[in-house]
Amino acid sequence: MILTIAIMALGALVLGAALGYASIKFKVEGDPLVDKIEAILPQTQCGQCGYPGCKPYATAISAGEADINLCPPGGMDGVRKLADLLGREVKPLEAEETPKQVAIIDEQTCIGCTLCIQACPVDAIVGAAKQMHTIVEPLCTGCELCVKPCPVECITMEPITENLDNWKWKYPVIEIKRAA
Amino acid sequence: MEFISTPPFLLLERSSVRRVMLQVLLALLPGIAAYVWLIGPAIVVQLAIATLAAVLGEALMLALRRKPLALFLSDGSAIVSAWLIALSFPPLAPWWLIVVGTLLAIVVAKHLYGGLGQNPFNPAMVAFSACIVSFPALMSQWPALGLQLSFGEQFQLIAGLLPRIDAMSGATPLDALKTALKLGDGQVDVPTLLATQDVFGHFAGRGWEWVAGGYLLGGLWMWQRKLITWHAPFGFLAGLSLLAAALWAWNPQQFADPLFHLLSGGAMLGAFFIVTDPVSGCTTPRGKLIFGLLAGVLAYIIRVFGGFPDGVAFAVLLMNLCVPLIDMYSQPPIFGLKDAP
Amino acid sequence: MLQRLFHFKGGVKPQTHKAPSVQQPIGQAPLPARLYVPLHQSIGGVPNPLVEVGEHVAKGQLIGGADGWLSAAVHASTSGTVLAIEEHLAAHPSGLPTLTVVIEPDGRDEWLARTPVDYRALPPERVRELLRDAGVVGLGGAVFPSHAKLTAAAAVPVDELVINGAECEPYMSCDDMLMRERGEEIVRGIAIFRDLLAARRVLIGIEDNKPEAVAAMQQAVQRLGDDYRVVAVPTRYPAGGAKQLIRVLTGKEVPASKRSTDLGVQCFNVATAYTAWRALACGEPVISRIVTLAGNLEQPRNWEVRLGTPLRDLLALGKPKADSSRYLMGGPMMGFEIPSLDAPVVKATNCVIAASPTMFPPNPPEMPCIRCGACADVCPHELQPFELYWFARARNFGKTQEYHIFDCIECGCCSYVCPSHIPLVQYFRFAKSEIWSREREKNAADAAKARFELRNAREERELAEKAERLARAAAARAAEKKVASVAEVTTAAAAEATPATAATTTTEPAAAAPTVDRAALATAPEPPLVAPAADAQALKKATIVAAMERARAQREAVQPKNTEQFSAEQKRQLAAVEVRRAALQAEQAVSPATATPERSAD
Amino acid sequence: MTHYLFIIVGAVLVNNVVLVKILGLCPFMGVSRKLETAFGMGAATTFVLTVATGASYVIDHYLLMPFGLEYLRTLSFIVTIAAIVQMTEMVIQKTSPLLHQVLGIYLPLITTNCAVLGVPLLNIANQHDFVESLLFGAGSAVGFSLVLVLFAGIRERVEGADVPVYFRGTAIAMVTAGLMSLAFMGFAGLDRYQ
Repeated sequence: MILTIAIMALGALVLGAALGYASIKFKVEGDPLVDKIEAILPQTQCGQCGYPGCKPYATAISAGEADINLCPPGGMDGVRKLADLLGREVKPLEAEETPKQVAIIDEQTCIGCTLCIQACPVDAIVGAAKQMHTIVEPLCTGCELCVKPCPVECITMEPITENLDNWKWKYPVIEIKRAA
Repeated sequence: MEFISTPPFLLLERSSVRRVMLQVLLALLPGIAAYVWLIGPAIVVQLAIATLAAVLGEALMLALRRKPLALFLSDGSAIVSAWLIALSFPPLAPWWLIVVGTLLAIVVAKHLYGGLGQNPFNPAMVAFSACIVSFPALMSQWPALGLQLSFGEQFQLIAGLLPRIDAMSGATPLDALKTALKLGDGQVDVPTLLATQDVFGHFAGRGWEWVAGGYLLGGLWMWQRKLITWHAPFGFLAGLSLLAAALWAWNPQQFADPLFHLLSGGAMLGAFFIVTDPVSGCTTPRGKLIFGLLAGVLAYIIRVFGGFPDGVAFAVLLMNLCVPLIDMYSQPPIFGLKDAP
Repeated sequence: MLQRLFHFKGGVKPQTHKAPSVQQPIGQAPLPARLYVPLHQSIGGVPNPLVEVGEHVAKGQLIGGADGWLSAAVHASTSGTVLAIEEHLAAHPSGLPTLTVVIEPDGRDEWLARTPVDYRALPPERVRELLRDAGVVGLGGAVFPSHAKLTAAAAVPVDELVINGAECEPYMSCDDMLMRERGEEIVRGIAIFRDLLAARRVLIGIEDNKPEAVAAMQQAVQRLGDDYRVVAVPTRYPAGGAKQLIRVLTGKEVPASKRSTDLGVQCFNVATAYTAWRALACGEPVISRIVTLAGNLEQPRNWEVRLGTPLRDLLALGKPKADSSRYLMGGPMMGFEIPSLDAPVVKATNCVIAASPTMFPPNPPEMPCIRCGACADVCPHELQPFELYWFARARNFGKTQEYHIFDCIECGCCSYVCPSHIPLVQYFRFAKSEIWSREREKNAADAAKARFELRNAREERELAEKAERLARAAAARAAEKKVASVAEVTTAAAAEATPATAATTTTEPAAAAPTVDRAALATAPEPPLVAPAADAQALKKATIVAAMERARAQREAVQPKNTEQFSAEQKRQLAAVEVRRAALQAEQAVSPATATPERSAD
Repeated sequence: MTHYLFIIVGAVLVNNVVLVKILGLCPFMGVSRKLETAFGMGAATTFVLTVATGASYVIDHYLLMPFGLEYLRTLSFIVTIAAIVQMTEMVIQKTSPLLHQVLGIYLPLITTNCAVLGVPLLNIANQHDFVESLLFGAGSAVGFSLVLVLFAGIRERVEGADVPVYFRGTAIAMVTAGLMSLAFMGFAGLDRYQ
């Protein structure tokens, strides 16, 4: 009996020592996974995931604190890529997936309060105090963060219209319900 | 439920999946004719049973998956699979065996993967392998030589109305050779066996050698019609015969000659109708050659050293497994990038 | 004189149907009631409109100036009045509108003063500029600005200049007729290209089903005493693809990843050579082109058509038969269905085909791919279309790129032979535009990230500065009370704040002018802080400076940020907004009563 | 010599650890979605399995058997394997972060890969000596990697197929694994040929 315990203890000791040595010898700093996750996120910085920006969300995913289906701007595509990267199951998106939009300021109603300028995470709104503000369309990520602060509700979200520059060839087959 | 909606290209050459499949069926006819002539008309019954089962199975799956029935039923691919199954099964196998095999092929091997064009495994070979593993006895009962049964009796045998008697069935030439060698325990040698036993003809199994010749004829016709390329059949026959020749040259007492192997079992049927299956086979020229070659080698190894009478089906399935990898690594260089490493 | 011909793999031989449209010479299409000249008719930048609504323009007058180097100008096709500059249906498969100058012809068709030049007397850069401003682009259908193709690679001399008269698409015969009738001008135009590229040999490739064109070109070359070779190449679609023709004539293969000049070869269409000659030697910019009218028509024929002519007017010339239901722009292999006949003729319009259900029966239903490899056999770029299809269908775009989807020239051979009738090219176009759009999204995301980080850094810096200001104010107050011991404490606090400022300014090299001078301001009053006991006056000064800085920061807080890196286009947009804003403000100044209730909401 | 050959052929093909012995299905299903990961996983498992068979032989013969502690086999093998996997993970993370990333959570999973435990136990059941054990271990590992890579190739292709909705994902993967197993039955009898 004692012999058994001794032998098992010896084994545990040897293995433990080896592991301890290895953990010192092969210590790795940092977490390159965060960058990879962040590269997939759409960088809208919208906070819809509940984290203040894409980087914090990426960190949370990497740490296993957040699920991968919290990013509506990234859409199902983003979820699929994250699932691929992390080897997790694909889950349906938490929120509704919306088409890409941009914010439009109604320049007639804008009173120039600068609140939206402060809210915009990517500096896509220009204007000065007591002057009308305008959203620089190509820079707008459609995060909707500017909509709430506006005291006169002059900001609306509008889907991006199709033009010759962003027009895409469609998938050549569509599903149609057939009676047969 | 998928259906084309956008009007795309406008000029079309006159070719279609149905024409391809019909030509394959046509190419099988010489082999079938020899089969009926030399082995017995029972094969026609089996072909009918298999065709019926395949069409019903296909229709069932299409209906379940809500695909346009008429379009896919008329493509003929299920009938090709059915005929290949009937031709590879023993001609007097009970009807339910053929039905089980065919349904397995159509439902599991084909439609679970999405139907026409999407199955990674050859449906006919899945059917054969599954049945020989599950019903080894029934699958090795081939009509005994010189068995004179009327068409009616053969039909009754297939339908299970007549009891199966051992005297009615024998082994295939390949099996006979293998068993004799094993039983002989070094006492017998191949040349004497081939010369003395009834079951062997001029080159290989009596009768069967001409059926194989029929398949060869059909295959050459398909090649001439550019339905198939030479790569896969050549690779297969080369792999099989080269290995056979090497062992035969090394020890002619223990190993049969290459011609025997080429004309025995499913070699010819496999070479021209199975390994040329574009869906489950390789697609690049180099890939086809490798696919055929390795399938030939594996078929020989399994039929000579393994536990089953013939190895073509398993060899093809094993090579089906390797297809994605072979295709991936045998991509031909593209226009303008031929010098690139 | 025997030219060795090379072979390209694949290709198909559809029926050519060219004979009906070459029975009559090229006709001059009449002036339509309205011309719709789109500003964007070539690859590259969108030309800026240079005319205003109501302005009278002369034939050949510049109405759209080239935007940047890779762009080509657009001109008025006749004299008349600009009715509008508006969004009008484009000659594009999407059926989407594009910015178009609408001209009402005055019927006089008066040229702007034409100034012929002798290109040999001009420096090559000037010649390229002239070509760009004359709107010379590849008329084979790709509409790539020609001047941009006329620079030889630095290290590789141009061995061969290939002139493309192969015209392999069925039905199309515009180049054929051009060669027959205006061979001499083509040959003169080729000389411009040859001289600019310093090409050693010139090879004119024409498919051997056009013997008249071959003969005409040979005669023209002989008459002008040039040493160009006119080569009849075997008729096989797509022998008229630039890369295939280069392969056939020179044996060189140009992959998608390289420019042809890197291999010492360049290729131009015969019609492009013709327009280049007209542009330089006659001073006539590209305002018209030859268009084949073919298909289900009473009178198939080639017409010289002014750019901007609505397709409806053009088709009327060919008298479509009653059962014509669809119309194609381009050939039947690579062309597209015209969404509406209101679209105008543009530089890319080489052929318009009327189609009836009997001529082009509706496509049989698509069957699954059986991997038969017929498409791989005919692919002139030796791709594996069925693999591309498999992955494009599954939306696995990474894999399609591994299988070289961008080497696909969309020639349509694969779709043509597919026994399953799969519209393969459609799938490849779909995959390509998905990949492009993803790239755009990725770039946008990267830009957004950069701007977000810039903003975060700025906010941090502002916080740090605020802390510093508070510390400094405390220090000032302390100094005023003349308590030396307290000053020591504030020094410590300031020392804490200062490195933070320094850190934020250094971590952000992109920060431009305002940051720099703010940083300078922040660091300037440091010495008195370090030596607080030195002088009370200096401290007083520091307080004033701090107050000024505070006011400044407040002002700056509402100033546009991050605007330094805007692209020209974005700046233009901003300028437009400023104009709007000024107008709005003026409006508000006029009626302050309306503005006041709005303000009250503040 | 032929004896060793038969052991290897038997371990790789005839008695393939996944398809015939049905061991190690977890990583077989889990890490076979992509070819690259399958290659990585195959390499890691090959290494761990070979080392583990050697180590367990040593432990069994020089630690457990002399003291009559055979009943502690499973326990001590598990502990040893866990330690080896842990070490491997650390070393890979340090030396090849890329491979580490590719293997992701599946590297620690080797610990619970029953093939890694099963093969040493089979070794003992078959009374293999040290060399035979190593060969059997390596052969099993190669067999595992082989079918894993083949399976990943097929799965990558089947992913693009129009599989009926109810069979998408793991279901069709299981069917595929079954058909692979069927194909591998063709090798039956090869290791008994005289």
